[in-house]
Amino acid sequence: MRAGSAQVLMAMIWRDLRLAMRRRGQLAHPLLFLTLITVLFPLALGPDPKQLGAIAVGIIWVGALVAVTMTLSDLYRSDRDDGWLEQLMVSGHPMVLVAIGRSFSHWLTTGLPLLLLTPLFASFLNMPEQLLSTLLLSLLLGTPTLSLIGNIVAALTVGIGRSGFLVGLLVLPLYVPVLLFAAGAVNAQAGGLSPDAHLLMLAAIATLAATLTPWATAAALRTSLSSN
Amino acid sequence: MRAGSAQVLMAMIWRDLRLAMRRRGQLAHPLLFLTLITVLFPLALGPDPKQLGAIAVGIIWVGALVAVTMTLSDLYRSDRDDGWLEQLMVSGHPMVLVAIGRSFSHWLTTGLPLLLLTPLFASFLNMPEQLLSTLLLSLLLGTPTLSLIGNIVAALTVGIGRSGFLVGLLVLPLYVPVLLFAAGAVNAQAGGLSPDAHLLMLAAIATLAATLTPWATAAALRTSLSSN
Amino acid sequence: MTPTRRRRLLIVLSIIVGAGLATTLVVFALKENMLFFYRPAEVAQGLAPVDTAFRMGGMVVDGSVVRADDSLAVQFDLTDYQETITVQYEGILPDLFREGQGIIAQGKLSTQGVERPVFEASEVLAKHDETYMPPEVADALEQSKAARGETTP
Amino acid sequence: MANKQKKNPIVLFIHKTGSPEYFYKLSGRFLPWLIAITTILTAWGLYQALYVVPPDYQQSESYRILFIHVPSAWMSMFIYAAMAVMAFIALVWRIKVAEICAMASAPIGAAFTFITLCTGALWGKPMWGAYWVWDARMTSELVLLFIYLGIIALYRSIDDRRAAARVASIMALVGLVNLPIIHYSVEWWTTLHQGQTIRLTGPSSIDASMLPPLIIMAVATKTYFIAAMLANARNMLIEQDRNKSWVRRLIGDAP
Amino acid sequence: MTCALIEAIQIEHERNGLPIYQAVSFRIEAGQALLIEGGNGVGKTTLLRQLAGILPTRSGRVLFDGSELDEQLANARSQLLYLGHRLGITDDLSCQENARLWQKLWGRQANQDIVRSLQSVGLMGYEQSRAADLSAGQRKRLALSRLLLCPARLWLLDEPYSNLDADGLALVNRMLASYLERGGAAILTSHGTFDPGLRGVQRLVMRAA
Amino acid sequence: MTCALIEAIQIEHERNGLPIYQAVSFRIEAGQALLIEGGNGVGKTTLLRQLAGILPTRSGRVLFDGSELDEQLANARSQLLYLGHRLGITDDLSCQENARLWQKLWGRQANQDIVRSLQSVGLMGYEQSRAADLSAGQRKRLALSRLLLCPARLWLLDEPYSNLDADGLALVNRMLASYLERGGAAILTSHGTFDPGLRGVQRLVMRAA
Ligand code: HEM
Ligand SMILES: Nc1ncnc2c1ncn2[C@@H]1O[C@H](COP(=O)(O)OP(=O)(O)OP(=O)(O)O)[C@@H](O)[C@H]1O
Ligand SMILES: Nc1ncnc2c1ncn2[C@@H]1O[C@H](COP(=O)(O)OP(=O)(O)OP(=O)(O)O)[C@@H](O)[C@H]1O
Ligand SMILES: [Mg+2]
Ligand SMILES: [Mg+2]
Repeated sequence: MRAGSAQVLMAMIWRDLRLAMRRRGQLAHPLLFLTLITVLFPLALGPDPKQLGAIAVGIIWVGALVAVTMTLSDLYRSDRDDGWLEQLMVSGHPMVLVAIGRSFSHWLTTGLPLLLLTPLFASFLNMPEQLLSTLLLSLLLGTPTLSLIGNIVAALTVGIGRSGFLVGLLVLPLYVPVLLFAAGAVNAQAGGLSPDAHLLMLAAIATLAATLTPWATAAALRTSLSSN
Repeated sequence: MRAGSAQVLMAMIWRDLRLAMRRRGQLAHPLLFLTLITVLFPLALGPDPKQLGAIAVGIIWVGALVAVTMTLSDLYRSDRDDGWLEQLMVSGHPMVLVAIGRSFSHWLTTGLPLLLLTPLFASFLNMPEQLLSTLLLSLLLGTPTLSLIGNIVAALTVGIGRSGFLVGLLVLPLYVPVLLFAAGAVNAQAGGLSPDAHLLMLAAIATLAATLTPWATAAALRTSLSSN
Repeated sequence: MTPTRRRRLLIVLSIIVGAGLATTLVVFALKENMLFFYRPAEVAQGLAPVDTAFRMGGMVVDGSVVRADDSLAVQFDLTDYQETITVQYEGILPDLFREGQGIIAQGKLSTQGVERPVFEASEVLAKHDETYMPPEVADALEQSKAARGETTP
Repeated sequence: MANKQKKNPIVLFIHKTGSPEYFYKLSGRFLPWLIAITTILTAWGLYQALYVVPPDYQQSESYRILFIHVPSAWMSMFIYAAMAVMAFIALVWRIKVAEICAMASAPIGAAFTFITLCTGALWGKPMWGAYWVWDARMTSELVLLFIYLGIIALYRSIDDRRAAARVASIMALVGLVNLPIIHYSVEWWTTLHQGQTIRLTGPSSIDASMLPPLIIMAVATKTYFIAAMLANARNMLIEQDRNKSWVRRLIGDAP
Repeated sequence: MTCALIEAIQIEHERNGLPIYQAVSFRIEAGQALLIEGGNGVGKTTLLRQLAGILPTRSGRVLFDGSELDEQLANARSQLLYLGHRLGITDDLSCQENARLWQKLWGRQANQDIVRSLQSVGLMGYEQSRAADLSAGQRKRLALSRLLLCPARLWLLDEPYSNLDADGLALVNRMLASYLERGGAAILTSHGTFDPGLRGVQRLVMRAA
Repeated sequence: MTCALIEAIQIEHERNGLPIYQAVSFRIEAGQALLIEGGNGVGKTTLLRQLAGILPTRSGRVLFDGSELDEQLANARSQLLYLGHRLGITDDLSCQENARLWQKLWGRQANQDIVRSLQSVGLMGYEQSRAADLSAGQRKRLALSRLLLCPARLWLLDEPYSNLDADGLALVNRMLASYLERGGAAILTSHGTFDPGLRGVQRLVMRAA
């Protein structure tokens, strides 16, 4: 009588996407944030195009990290406050479905839009054009990992009010490898090296994250919910 | 029989500080955030100390902006959710007291700690030492403005759930002048010019903000609250 | 197989596949060079970037160190026993900096006006190996090696 | 209930030491000894390190900081691993003592990590010419410090002690990926940080005359860790179980 | 005194141009209470929030002490206490700290000390507990203690009986009775599952528009 | 069948080492209901959350269909519906969308379509309204519709009567009666201000530890 796993997953993703549409502009938020960062940095540094171009990759990747991080503290919060997570837990469906569904919809609403608008930011920051494809590839391989790891931390802190910065503290160290390899790939390309090694590492991290993090997220959700 | 304005203000600031203590570690949060940013940038850029030193001011100021911005969406939220703001509104005390009190306690718990730890960040990022005093002065004059302006935006968005990025979008443009003059001051110093003109502008902005923003914040609070 | 058993099997399988795939990718990745780190030979062959800062590592050539009298400027040659590149630096050198010592220099290549590229270092770091021993032991080792006709690396 | 008797001896052992009262009494007996051993070993090790062992052929006297740097670097990683093992036990068998021991380890590990970073930086200035360089070894060690701090902060921000410990335990397991990165970073990437000197298997590249203080300090830091962890854990246990009968009995017994 | 403490004349509320409930009028003097009844979603909460000045009243008039509410909002507000669905409790403060804060902001009712008030709403032993750790009914009781601690001429209470046990219901009635006797006035909503059994209570049944 | 649907044997709950309530035991079979009573803060909500498997039960045993709850948590959960103080309503979805989502996740009760269920809980005309815009009582009604829409062998209801008007109370009683008749079982808390007036209802009075 109960729905199968695939159906449940679909229903949950459907809900997330519908909510993202309803809460108008939520989709646009990480984008706006990155836009502002790319605007603020030139202002703070003074517009030396060469200097700017040299640090463009850094700005875009650090910006993306921070943008994703900022979405995390709200990722499960409202579901917890209105009792929806509690209901999911009592539903008997495996929590790992919740974790997978939310990771996926989170990427769709943050990583993907960032990826799509990156060419614009890059040209704004005078990034040399031949680096664009590598940058995009690094984002394609890196942002899913950000969503997957971010979900663990969001789940761990779901029982804590005002968790914004705790989330940052917990998640950014875990994001360091992604950042290193992603920026490393583009910098290697810029220095005339092959970016392949870095990209392969990114892919490896993504695969590992995809297989392991949902379990951690599910466990974290169960534990956090039973804490009060 | 009712308490006078000064007493009410004291009571509200007392509450904010006490809550900041209770929610342990909340005080440390903007600091941790800036720490992480100062760690992430060198990682993303590759370890060229000269390049790093040149953009250190930019990183610290943009980091401070973002750190302050991230605190804003929670600034009035929990007070609204638990009905405390509603109570303050019905109390008949002028809303501007709420605005002043919150701006002040916000600066005490974000701007001030940032200011105190900046020497550490600066040396971490290889910033030339002779710039430090100007950087500190710019933070001293600039961060109160960030808190004051941030309060308006936090008040405007208090009725909106998941407002994190909307807050960022609204507030960062308002922060641009502060950023320009603050970074300008340090950059002028670095270029061998006098930073005084920029610092005076910062002081002017701060004075203006201190006199005007509390009224705007109070009006924003009243409007947001009566919208549902 | 009961549904729970089948689910468990699926879970274990997917984790094994995922971990395996990840390891393969890592193995491939580690085969490639991931760093901006060049030896003098590579620099001489023109493999190093021109505008970007990178690191160069090697040994300080015996007798090549020239210090300026009035400033902290210093010039020396760096070798990997195949090629030699001249390095210019202004600043305080680490304690371990001496002739015959391994160092890592961070900086950019300058090709202006010289036929051989000169490396302008913004930072010179000493890289020592993982060997620790008392000076007498080092001397003794030196002598016995010399007796056998070897040179210290 | 019949199947409970068939549990394997390891689980049985875990359950036995997992009884708070048993743990409290047992650890109370060990603690004075551990403290004594730690004090003696530390004094002896430092004396050896500073006055007895010969200077290095390259670094001469300043290499003596090695005898603090290396043992604490080992401990920063060892404690993390120990904490993760206890966290795993806590999550799987839900044993309170394991939860508490894991959480009691975190601040000690963070302290050792901090010492490693500081001594490394102080050592780096004269040897390499820089306090800090963003190489893989140093970055990953810094990340370790942040992970420790994150675990501590997470544990403190949840009210229910047991739930807090379980949540923080999950984080501890997640952070485990960082350990191999720290250790192998010097092999995988060309780091400024030197490679491995001391090997458990095969010859070490440190002269035998320099080894004693290192070994003494390595043992001393381990006993210190066990002592500090037990002391922490005992306090936390008493605090959490203050309304339990065994604590009441304990306090009642006390003169 | 000929003018009522609070008087509503044909007030309405509309949301996006649609009226929510049929216009209501009433008039309450010191010592009187008004019980607002009506089915779920009929507009009781909305009306109470209008009277507290949280929601605007765009048609009809509300008079406080004989003059327009809008023109002396701050004055009127300083004389009333409002208890809504959201209780106005600060979760991370203890019960006692919450109470002390209320006293500072709303003034101190003569002869009321905090510990005694908390005891009389049944929170003895919870003075130092974090408010977040209270049960649903205990939170309600804590919020009710504000009525004891702070002086006011008018109480606006939205479903004061909900979540309370039998003992709690009696408590609310006792509080109301003694307040009215002392010359206070109260407007409260309830679903009629419990009859306050007070003298001098007017009833107003609201109807959806 | 000799074993009960759900049976609790001397269960307790402790928070940071302190027991919350005095150990309770009960046993319920299909067609029976258990009414949990007790003053504010006595532990009713806590007990219900334990039975739903949200909070852990560390001393005492809970048996579901005769075997330990802990060992078949997923199975037990798939057979019960829980309605807590937090209703599990998604604010930004309409009533209908909420209901559709529940059907997808908890399965569809035979012969129940969404519009009819919403009507029978009194939300006719609100199908397309955003759930956030409902009044307190209307939200409760929306949450109750989950009981009609989704099949289950056991209902766990925390204060199902609160915030409802007289009509709403009758609705809950009707729902309960027909559910028990169809062989369902229910555990509910209430403050005794309203007597469900059902047959076969056990009562359990909880006491603070
Ligand atoms: C802030 C800078 C530094 C950090 C974060 C750091 C970190 C570490 C860590 C984590 C280890 C343990 C590695 C393992 O067991 O896998 C280690 C070992 C060691 N470090 Fe450092 N270190 C720093 C600077 C230095 C410096 C400047 C020196 C010497 C010039 C040095 C010499 C050593 C030695 C000799 C070992 C033992 C190697 C072995 O046999 O495994 N370190 N360091
Ligand atoms: N997170 C918590 N931390 C500490 N104590 C708590 C927590 N939650 C509840 N309590 C305490 O546990 C006891 C039981 O609470 P519970 O919510 O189960 O009561 P209840 O019977 O549902 O009360 P009510 O009728 O008021 O809803 C209360 O005394 C409360 O103060
Ligand atoms: N923000 C809103 N937007 C649109 N409609 C709303 C909003 N808030 C409430 N409503 C509608 O206004 C009506 C009145 O709501 P109100 O909360 O005043 O009812 P109530 O009488 O307090 O009901 P209850 O007894 O259930 O608490 C309801 O029909 C509700 O659906
Ligand atoms: Mg209402
Ligand atoms: Mg309850």
